Amino acid sequence: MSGVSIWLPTGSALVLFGLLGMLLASSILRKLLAFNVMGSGIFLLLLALRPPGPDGVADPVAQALIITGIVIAIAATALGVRLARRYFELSGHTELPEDRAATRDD
Amino acid sequence: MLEALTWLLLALAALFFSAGTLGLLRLPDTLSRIHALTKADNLGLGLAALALLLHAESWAAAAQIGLIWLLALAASATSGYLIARRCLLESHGTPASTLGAPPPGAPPT
Amino acid sequence: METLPPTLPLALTLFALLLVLNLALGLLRVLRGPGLTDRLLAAQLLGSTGVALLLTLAALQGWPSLRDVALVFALLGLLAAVAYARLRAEQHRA
Amino acid sequence: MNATDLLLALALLLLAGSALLARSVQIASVLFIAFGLLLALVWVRLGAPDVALAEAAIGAGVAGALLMLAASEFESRRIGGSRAAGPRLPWPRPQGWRPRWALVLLALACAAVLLLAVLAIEPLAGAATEAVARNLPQSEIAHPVTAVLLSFRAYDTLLEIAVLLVAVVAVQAAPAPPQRALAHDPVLARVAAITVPLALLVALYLLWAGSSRSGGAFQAGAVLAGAVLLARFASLPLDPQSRLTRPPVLALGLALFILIGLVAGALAGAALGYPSGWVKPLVLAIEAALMVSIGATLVALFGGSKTA
Repeated sequence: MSGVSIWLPTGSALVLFGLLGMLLASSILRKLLAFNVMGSGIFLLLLALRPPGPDGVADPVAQALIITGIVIAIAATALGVRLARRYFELSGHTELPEDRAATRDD
Repeated sequence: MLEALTWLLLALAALFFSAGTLGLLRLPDTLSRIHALTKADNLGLGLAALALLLHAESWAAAAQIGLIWLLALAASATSGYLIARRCLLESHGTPASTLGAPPPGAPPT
Repeated sequence: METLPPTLPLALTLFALLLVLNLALGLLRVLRGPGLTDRLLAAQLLGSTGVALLLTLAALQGWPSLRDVALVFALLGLLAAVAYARLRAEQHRA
Repeated sequence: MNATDLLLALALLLLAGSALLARSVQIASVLFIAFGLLLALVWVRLGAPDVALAEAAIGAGVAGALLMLAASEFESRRIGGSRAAGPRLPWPRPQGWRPRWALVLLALACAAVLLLAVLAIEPLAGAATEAVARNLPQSEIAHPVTAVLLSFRAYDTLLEIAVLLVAVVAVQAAPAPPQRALAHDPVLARVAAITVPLALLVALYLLWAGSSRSGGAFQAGAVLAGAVLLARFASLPLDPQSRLTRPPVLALGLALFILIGLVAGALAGAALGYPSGWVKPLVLAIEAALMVSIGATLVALFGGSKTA
């Protein structure tokens, strides 16, 4: 039990990093990356709450949920990246107007 | 006998992996780091794969280990080549339009 | 597992621990850079050490699926390097 | 093994943090790839090889390459092509650093609440595992995760495929930025000519393995996409992506899933059920269609088919 519980703070910290990244980073791509980090944190929490049984194999339901989540996350990321590319194409900017006032990032 | 051989192979593999990592950390420039990494790591992986091959539970498993090693070898060699190439192009400022063209004087393929 | 010689699990465990240590040290280079190239190189180290680690664990724990993960590691490691090299080429030309 | 866990966890956090703080987005995406690889090892450590397969193929492979591509494109087509020579900071520069402490505090509070909440939950070791194991013989699928994905919770998977289809329709609605053809690299082309067929074989193998152990349509689809992307980067003369990303291929998985779900479900007496004795071929058929569709979807999401 204690071996698994390391992953609860780790997952929470990943969620924190992701949140900070999504709130503070100005570049859209960085926000997408932070979104993925946050998702990974959530997945980690999900699996850490279902520690492996005696045979060492993790909960199949949690595994299936996470696999579904990974695939959805890549779809959302790809959509975001495409929109960011289109936005860059049209405006020449890599960050949204409300973030642009703050600074130039890349 | 088999056991001693396994220990020996694993020890050698560990040595090569550590050498590769050490090289990656300590060598002064990128190209020599590529050199350290691609050579030492592939050898380490090969030795480890050989050690595990001795104890594979079936022929299929043995074949898979062999395939993984070959694939890792190809991947490492190719990426080493690609990365080194980019690195050279960038440091010498060679126009990138020559990228992919055979070097001057190379025999036509 | 029962066919393994008695001291083999110990050897494999030691080897796995050493690989994890290597991995952690290699991460220093990923973090320190300095350039993009060095980081990618270190990520490649992560890939090949990961392959070795997965193969070792597959034998140690008797999970054949871990070898499949190693296979995917080996394949996808190439993709990252190729993407890097090709796209940087693009960038240079522009 | 606890020290190993600690080391892995610290390394993971360090990588995530430095990916978010990296000097440029390109570096950030390389760090993200390393993060994905390490996370895959963590999944293995937590006893989830299926997730590790998906993470290695999708998280580290496809997502990393996707971010790297976009970052490279932004970098290369930046107006003027050159940037200020001074050191660039990852976060907003000091003068632009608006007082965002409220946001930081908010995020910290959220994370703290989350941590307290998950610490309060009693970890349920093996509750669902037992339920799945009990019903596994009835589902006639040997691998628990595949049974959950395609039998016990098939609705989830069906809707997931629908979401993927929606995403790809949305992506294709935005016109793809023009891409220049890549230069031919003889070494790369030769290696890719061997690796790409091998990767296709691995995809089929993972699909087949999914019926008895880790693997299945998602992982196979991701490897398939990786193979096609590799072919594209190596500019192999074959051009599979333009045919692969046509609408019928993209919709194949969803269509077949619904069709089999309805027809076989009518025979079995429940939607998305399978008549006994037919489970294995039907599931394999669905998974094969899903693999092709997922692979095509990932390729389409990656860059669209309209490469110049």
